Amino acid sequence: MSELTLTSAVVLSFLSVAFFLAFVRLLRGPTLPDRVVALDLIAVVGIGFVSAYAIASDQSILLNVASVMALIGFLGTVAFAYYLRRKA
Amino acid sequence: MTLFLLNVLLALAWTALTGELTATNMVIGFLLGYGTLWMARRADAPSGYFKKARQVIKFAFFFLWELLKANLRVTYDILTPRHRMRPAIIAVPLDAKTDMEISFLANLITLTPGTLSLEVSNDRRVLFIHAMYVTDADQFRRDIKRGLEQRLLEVLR
Amino acid sequence: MTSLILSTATTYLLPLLLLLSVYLLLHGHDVPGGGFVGGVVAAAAFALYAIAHGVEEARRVLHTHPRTLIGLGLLTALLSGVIAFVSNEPFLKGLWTTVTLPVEWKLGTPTLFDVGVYLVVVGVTLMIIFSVAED
Amino acid sequence: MQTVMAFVVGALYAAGLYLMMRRSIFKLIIGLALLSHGSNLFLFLMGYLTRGGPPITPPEAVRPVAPFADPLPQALILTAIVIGFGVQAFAVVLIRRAHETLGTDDLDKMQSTDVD
Amino acid sequence: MLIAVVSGFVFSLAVPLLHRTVRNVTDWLVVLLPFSLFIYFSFLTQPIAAGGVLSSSHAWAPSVGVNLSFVLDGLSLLFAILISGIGALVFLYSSGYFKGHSGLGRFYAYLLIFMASMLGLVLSDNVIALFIFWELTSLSSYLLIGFDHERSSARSAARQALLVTSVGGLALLAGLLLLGEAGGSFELSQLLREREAIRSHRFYVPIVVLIMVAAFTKSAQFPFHFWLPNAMEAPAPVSTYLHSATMVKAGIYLLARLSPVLGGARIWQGTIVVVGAITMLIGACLAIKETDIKRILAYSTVSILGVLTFLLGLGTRAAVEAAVAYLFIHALYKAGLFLVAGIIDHETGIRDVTRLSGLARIMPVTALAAAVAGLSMAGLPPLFGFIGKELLYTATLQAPLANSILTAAVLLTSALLVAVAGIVSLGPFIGRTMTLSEKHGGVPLTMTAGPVVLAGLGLLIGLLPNLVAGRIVSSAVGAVLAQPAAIKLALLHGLTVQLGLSGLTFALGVTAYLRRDALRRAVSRFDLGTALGPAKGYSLTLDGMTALARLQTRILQSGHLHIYLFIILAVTVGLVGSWLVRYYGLMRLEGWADIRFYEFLTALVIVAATIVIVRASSRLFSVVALGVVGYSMGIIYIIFGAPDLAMTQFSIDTLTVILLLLVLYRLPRYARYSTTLERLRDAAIALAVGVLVTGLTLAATAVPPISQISSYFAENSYLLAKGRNVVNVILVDFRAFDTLGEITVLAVAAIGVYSLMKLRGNGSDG
Amino acid sequence: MQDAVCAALMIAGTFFMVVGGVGVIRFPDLYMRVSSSTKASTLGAGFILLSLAFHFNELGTTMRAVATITFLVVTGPVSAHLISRAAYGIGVRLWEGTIRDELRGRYNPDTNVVESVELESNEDERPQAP
Amino acid sequence: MKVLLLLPLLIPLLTAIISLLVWDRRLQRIFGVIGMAGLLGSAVGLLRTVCKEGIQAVQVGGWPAPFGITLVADVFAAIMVVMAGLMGLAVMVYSLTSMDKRRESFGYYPLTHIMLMGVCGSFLTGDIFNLYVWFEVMLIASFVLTELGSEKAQLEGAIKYVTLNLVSSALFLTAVGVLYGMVGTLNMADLANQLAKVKPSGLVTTASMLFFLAFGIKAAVFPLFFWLPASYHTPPVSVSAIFAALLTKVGVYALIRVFSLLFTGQTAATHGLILAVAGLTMATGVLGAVAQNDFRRLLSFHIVSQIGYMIMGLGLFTPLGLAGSIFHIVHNMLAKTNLFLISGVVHRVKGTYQLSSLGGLSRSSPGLAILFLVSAFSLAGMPPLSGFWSKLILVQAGLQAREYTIVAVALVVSLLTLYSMTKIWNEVFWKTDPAEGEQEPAKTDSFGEAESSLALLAPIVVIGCLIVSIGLAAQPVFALFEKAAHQLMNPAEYIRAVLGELP
Ligand code: NA
Ligand code: NA
Repeated sequence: MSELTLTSAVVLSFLSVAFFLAFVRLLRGPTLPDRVVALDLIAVVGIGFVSAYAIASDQSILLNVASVMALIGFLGTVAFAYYLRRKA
Repeated sequence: MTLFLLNVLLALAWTALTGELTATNMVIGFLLGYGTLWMARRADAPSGYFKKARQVIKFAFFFLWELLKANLRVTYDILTPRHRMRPAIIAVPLDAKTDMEISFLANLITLTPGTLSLEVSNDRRVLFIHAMYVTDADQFRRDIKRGLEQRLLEVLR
Repeated sequence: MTSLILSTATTYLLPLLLLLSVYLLLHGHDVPGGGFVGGVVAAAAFALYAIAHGVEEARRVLHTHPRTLIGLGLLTALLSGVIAFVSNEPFLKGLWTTVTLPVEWKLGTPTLFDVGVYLVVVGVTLMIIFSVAED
Repeated sequence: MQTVMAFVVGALYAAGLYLMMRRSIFKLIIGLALLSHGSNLFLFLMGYLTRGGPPITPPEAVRPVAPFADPLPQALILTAIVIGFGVQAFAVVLIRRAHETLGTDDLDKMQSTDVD
Repeated sequence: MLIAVVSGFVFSLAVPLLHRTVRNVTDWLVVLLPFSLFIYFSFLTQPIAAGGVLSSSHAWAPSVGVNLSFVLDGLSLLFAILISGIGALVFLYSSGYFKGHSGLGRFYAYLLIFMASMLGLVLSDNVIALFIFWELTSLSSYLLIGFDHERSSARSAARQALLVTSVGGLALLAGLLLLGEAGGSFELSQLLREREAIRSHRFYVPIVVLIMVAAFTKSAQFPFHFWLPNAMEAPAPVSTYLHSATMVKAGIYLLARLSPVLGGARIWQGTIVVVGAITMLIGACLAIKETDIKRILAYSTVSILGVLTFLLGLGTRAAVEAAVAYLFIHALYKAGLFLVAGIIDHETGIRDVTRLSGLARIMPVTALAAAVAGLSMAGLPPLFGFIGKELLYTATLQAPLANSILTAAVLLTSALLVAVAGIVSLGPFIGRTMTLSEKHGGVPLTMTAGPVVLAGLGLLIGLLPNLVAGRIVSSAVGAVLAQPAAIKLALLHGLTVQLGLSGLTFALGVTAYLRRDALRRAVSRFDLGTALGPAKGYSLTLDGMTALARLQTRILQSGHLHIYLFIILAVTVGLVGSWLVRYYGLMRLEGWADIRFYEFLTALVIVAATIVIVRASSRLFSVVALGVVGYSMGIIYIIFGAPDLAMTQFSIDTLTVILLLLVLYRLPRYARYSTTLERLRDAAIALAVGVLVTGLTLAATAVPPISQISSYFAENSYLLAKGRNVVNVILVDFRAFDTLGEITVLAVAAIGVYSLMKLRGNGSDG
Repeated sequence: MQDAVCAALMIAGTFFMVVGGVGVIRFPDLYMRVSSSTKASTLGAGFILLSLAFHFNELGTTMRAVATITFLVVTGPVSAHLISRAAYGIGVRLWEGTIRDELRGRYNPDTNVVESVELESNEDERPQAP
Repeated sequence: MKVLLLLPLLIPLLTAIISLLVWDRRLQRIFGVIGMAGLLGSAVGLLRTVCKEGIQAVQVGGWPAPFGITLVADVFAAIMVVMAGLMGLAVMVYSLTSMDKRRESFGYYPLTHIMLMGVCGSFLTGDIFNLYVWFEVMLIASFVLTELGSEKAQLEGAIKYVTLNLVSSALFLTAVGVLYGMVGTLNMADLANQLAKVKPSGLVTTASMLFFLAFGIKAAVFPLFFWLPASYHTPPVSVSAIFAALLTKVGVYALIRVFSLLFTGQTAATHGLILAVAGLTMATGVLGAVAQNDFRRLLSFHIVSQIGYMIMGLGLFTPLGLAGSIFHIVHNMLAKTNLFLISGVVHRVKGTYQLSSLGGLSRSSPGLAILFLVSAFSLAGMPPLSGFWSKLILVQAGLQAREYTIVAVALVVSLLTLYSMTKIWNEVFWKTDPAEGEQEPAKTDSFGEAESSLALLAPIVVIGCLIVSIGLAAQPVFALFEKAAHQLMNPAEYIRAVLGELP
């Protein structure tokens, strides 16, 4: 169990780095779709983070959160695309 | 289809019998059920189920292989300092006809690293793909049609 | 937004999402979820449908006016609280009964209350999104 | 971490309020959203941060395994978030409608109800 | 006595309706009420004079010490007789004056309210009840002065009278409440017993000042005298009743009533004497200056009110005697003259004395009554006025201080008033006969009755002064002095100094009358400042207040939302911050060590995204960044054991983003509206609030609490509430009531959005 | 054994996510960044969810994990498609090294109509009118 | 009869639900009135029970206090609920004629009911977070009512109203959080017990400042009142009227509740502050009114000014002072609502709220004129109307507490109130109508023609009669308020009713 805990601690840190990288892209843009892609990635990394955290803390129920995030992140991206398309 | 359902029922029966409600046990049950059904199949009443199952598995392995190949290429490109890509947007004519077929194909293309389904023409006859490693446009078109599209349509039709 | 790929995907996603929403609603008492999140997921499903196929179509699939859902939801929540009056208990007192269907199913007024929340959330979210999107 | 988050809360309040003091109606809305994030996080901190255990009773147990997070602030925040969402949704549409009807997004041009 | 007071109020409710249905009967009914009251009070003179005191008490609001307790003693009886008696005549007069006027019913109602209030005022033993009636007289006088409300001068005069007397009213309230505090009761009869305690109480000076302000405003004393002449916008019956006979004397009544309790001290005496004397002189001078007959009468009233005031201030037995007698006398002749003025105005439409002449031939009865009243005013024997003047001089000559100055002042005033008497009661009736524009049908009997009766009474009492001396004047004087007094009045006392002074007065007065035009010019040139001073002060006060109000409103209610916010935040920082700073020591910044990398990075992203939002130049960028804040908060919630919260946060956040996107493309691009300075200012206050909240967080959780509530929830959520997810159990069971409210909010928000989007076009407002 | 598989899957997932993150930073245009991010969403999240399923090894959890993976696999490419399509619609530039663009001129942003291309490899007959 | 505590919440909710489900304008009108009558009936029943049997408490959900949410009704709360029901019914009947069809079709009636639900919930709850929830219910309904109709001025006013009230909500939530962070409970009775134990008490006072700000904004005290004059005059008059009757009073109620139950540790500081704010509120509010030339704006500023009197008694913090505050609240609800309703009738007859364009109404509508006079003079504290008594009591309480400055301010402000009331009277009723020549001569029918609708006038007449009756029968009314004040000053009874006999 302790190895897995250690692994998950490392994994969580790396995931947060991925999270941060995506955020950097979000800052840099330059176009709105770039930022939206970054936001989408942030949501997905978030799903990964939650799943990894579920393993780390041995809470299977966090999977529910991941499921909802998957759906919700998708909806957000679709909405942005809808907006851009409508604006075009 | 009925055979598939039967297979699922057999898997459920297995898990109930063993009393171990885990995913692993469920998969074992499914495989055992498949074997049972395969052995119990009757030569005089051929079913598409086993053929389809083989096709699906074949296609899955094909796709996973493609996925891995492409992935390695893109990952390598990302992690090494110099970019090697030759991106292009290529129009690929479609043989896929139904919504289901077109979407399935487009999504699989997008799932493959390095390619991205950008647009479908309004008459649904052309798929525009953004690809990162294009040496020759016509070659790319052929790869898509012969590789992914053909195999996919085999499974779906 | 006319995207063949989106509308096809949505057609298949809608039932999946509704299933998820019901799961969240019914299991919310024991695991993360509940009427609110369940309702949002259900509403998101219809919102997705509205984006892919248009608001008109989504209204048709929903069958009722969102406002009716809100009313029904509030009514359900209110009823779940008022039931307690029958047995001379205070408002919103949780009353439980166990129904033995194929599996044992505990049923209580708090569940009913959560159903009310679910309906209200679906109705509200859709009423807002539909009326803004139709503009 | 409690201390770090206290500063995050402060930042959210400050940013939210600063944006609300801008003259563009859209910034007002964004500011409101940040402010509501801030007060939710504030409430969360009031239960004191506990890592790991959500307040959920595992199967075969009759109470959550300690240490678990304080459930009450969570419930309060949930209520507050949802209320905040309702109010914000209304405010967003209100502002959109106001802009459409009044023809400006400059809050300083909206004085007719105060000044004769 | 309750019936005597209340009947007027009750009747006033019925009168407008009655007047609409049975007009002629109503005219008589309204006269009947004051007349029967007059009879009632007249019959009481005997027992009261015999030293009896009538009282009755009815609880009203005993918890706050307010009772309808009435006491009838000599002083109140004198007033009650004047109020009911002159009231009856005025009602009678009004029926003629307003014949055919559609508002007569309303007029009767107002007048009845006034009469009842006035009776209540003079009969009340409870000072709060007295105050209530006092205010009601102000109120009814407002309505009466403004009766002719289509004229803007009538409206503003009514308002002026109301405001000036209300200043006094408020002072009275404060004074009486303090008096109650000091004396331990609101009943006058009780207070009288506590007078020593009151005089030595630390509230004594404030009480005296406040009571005097009340009395001076009501009785038009300098510098509040200006409202009275302006109130001549009122119809003649009103001027007669309110502005000469009764209401303006309420202040005098108050001073008389309270002098046993408060009197004696230097501040009381000195101030009242000085103010009264100044008022007396100024009133007389201003009366000479005027040409409008009603304004002349008004100023002469001011002058007499000054006389009464300073007499009460002197407080000697002779002075009180003179005051009581003069009050009675003045009520008779001035009411008569006002009624006459009303007749003149009514018949000719002219009130300018320089244009009036020869009316004696047109209205002989009126002229006769005017002449008799005028003689009383001038203080000639054998009229009651003469007796008054004698008493007046007696009082000044016996004054404990400055008697020569006072006597001189009274002499001057009286002489001027003689001239005034000539101007108003002689001038219009003699000389060349005027030609009246329309056919004149003779003055109706209802209108002449009043002046004739009043003038006749003046003559009668002058001849037989002891008709009233023993019964009314003595007991009134006794009440003021708080000791029994037996007074004999006589027309002639032989050759005394007073008689000489009276003669001198008359001689000077006649001279002044003959040279009235020159005098008028002289006074006009001379006393501009005094005339305009207080009146100008009033208008300056009003203008100043309006200007201040405008300025304040412009500053506070500026219409700038960001300024509103700024002020609110500044107050927040000030109030909360000042307290928090005192407890700064409580905040601990430990816990820095217990930070994990991914937690810190997530927190960093929240802050960074927040900064991005603040600095974003595009709206969409800020929406995207807002999404990041939401997601990161969700991660924080996950890490610290709040999966439900995370889920909800993600869902809500996405819904918000969707909503923003849906409305966004209708909104314009970001514009920078504010200046750098404004931005810095706002940033400073926003940061201050941020620091404050951080400090609060640290302070409030300095000791991590063990919440009993939460432990209970965790302990019982599965066992009692049958749910494993404690948060959800709280939401749908332990605190389901909150959730019920929450979904109601959502429902309303949806209706709101729906109406905003779908309800178009302009609706009628109503 | 189970833990080892679990850890391996988790590490693999994390690896893809980090790579996706780096790709999003490094790739020069939007379309390539989309490619990179989609990979993270499908492979990265997929692996970690698989790891989760293995770790807990309960039927319910596994089924939900599989459902979530399915959901991600379906929605990932759809959102990639939608966003890049929208980006093309509003004229987000391709990298200057892009060798050809066969969509250019065939998309009309005002009508949202995408014209077809006549290519010889259309094997079948024309589709029936809808 | 514990259900009586719930009915004031459940009846409006049920009415709103039925309206939502039916959504027919005509039926909504009927349900609207029936629902309000039911609310008033249950409120009166509650008040009677509370007076007879003492403070009533009910544990919602059956969870014992302090764990669940408790509803509590002391005399003060019950009085407020009765007033809410009364004002609700009056305005609802008035709306039958005055509200336009468009607004009626977009949920005016259910919105009003939900607002009343929020108001009653705020009065009755014994839980600080639950109070937040009911505040929000009330607020969101009022937001929608403010904008309903989407006219220019409404939208403009609504933005300010919404923004500033949301800031207040955020402060409120922060304040609740601080309390929870300090003592870990939300039940107000329990909080009263726990906060008394917190050392040092200065931290509690810090929290109390947050509450003061949050409720101060809602109550519209100086210098936090900006939202009110910016928005109250923009919606239809029946909405203004119900707002004037209820919303700020809920803020005042909350101030009184927390500063008599929870924050009594450092009264010199806290209540001194309240007293100072009271004075400034009276003064700035009335000066604001003096500057106005629009009927409803003038009335709106007066709301602010009168709030000063309401919290003056709290600042004095004596039984008499609190009784005065309660008296003033009740009186002001009646008088101010009636004035708004009258302004609506005037607007209906003349089509404007501008004082300069109005006139002639004392001749054309003498009945209305009398009703105005009664309400206006009552507002100015003229005897023997209701406003006189509250002024008298407050001034008396102020003198007893030796707070002479506030007494002076209160008196001067009442003079200025009288000034601005006579301004309206002079302009609207006495002055001749500037447009008289252009129209047909005004009718001398006692209520004019357009106003002859019974539904429009009945509420005004009834409220007018109440103002007079309270003035004449001040003793029983005051005795009730005294009882309420006594309960507020002695929270032990409240705490016992909620928590039971436990120590
Ligand atoms: Na791809
Ligand atoms: Na319950």
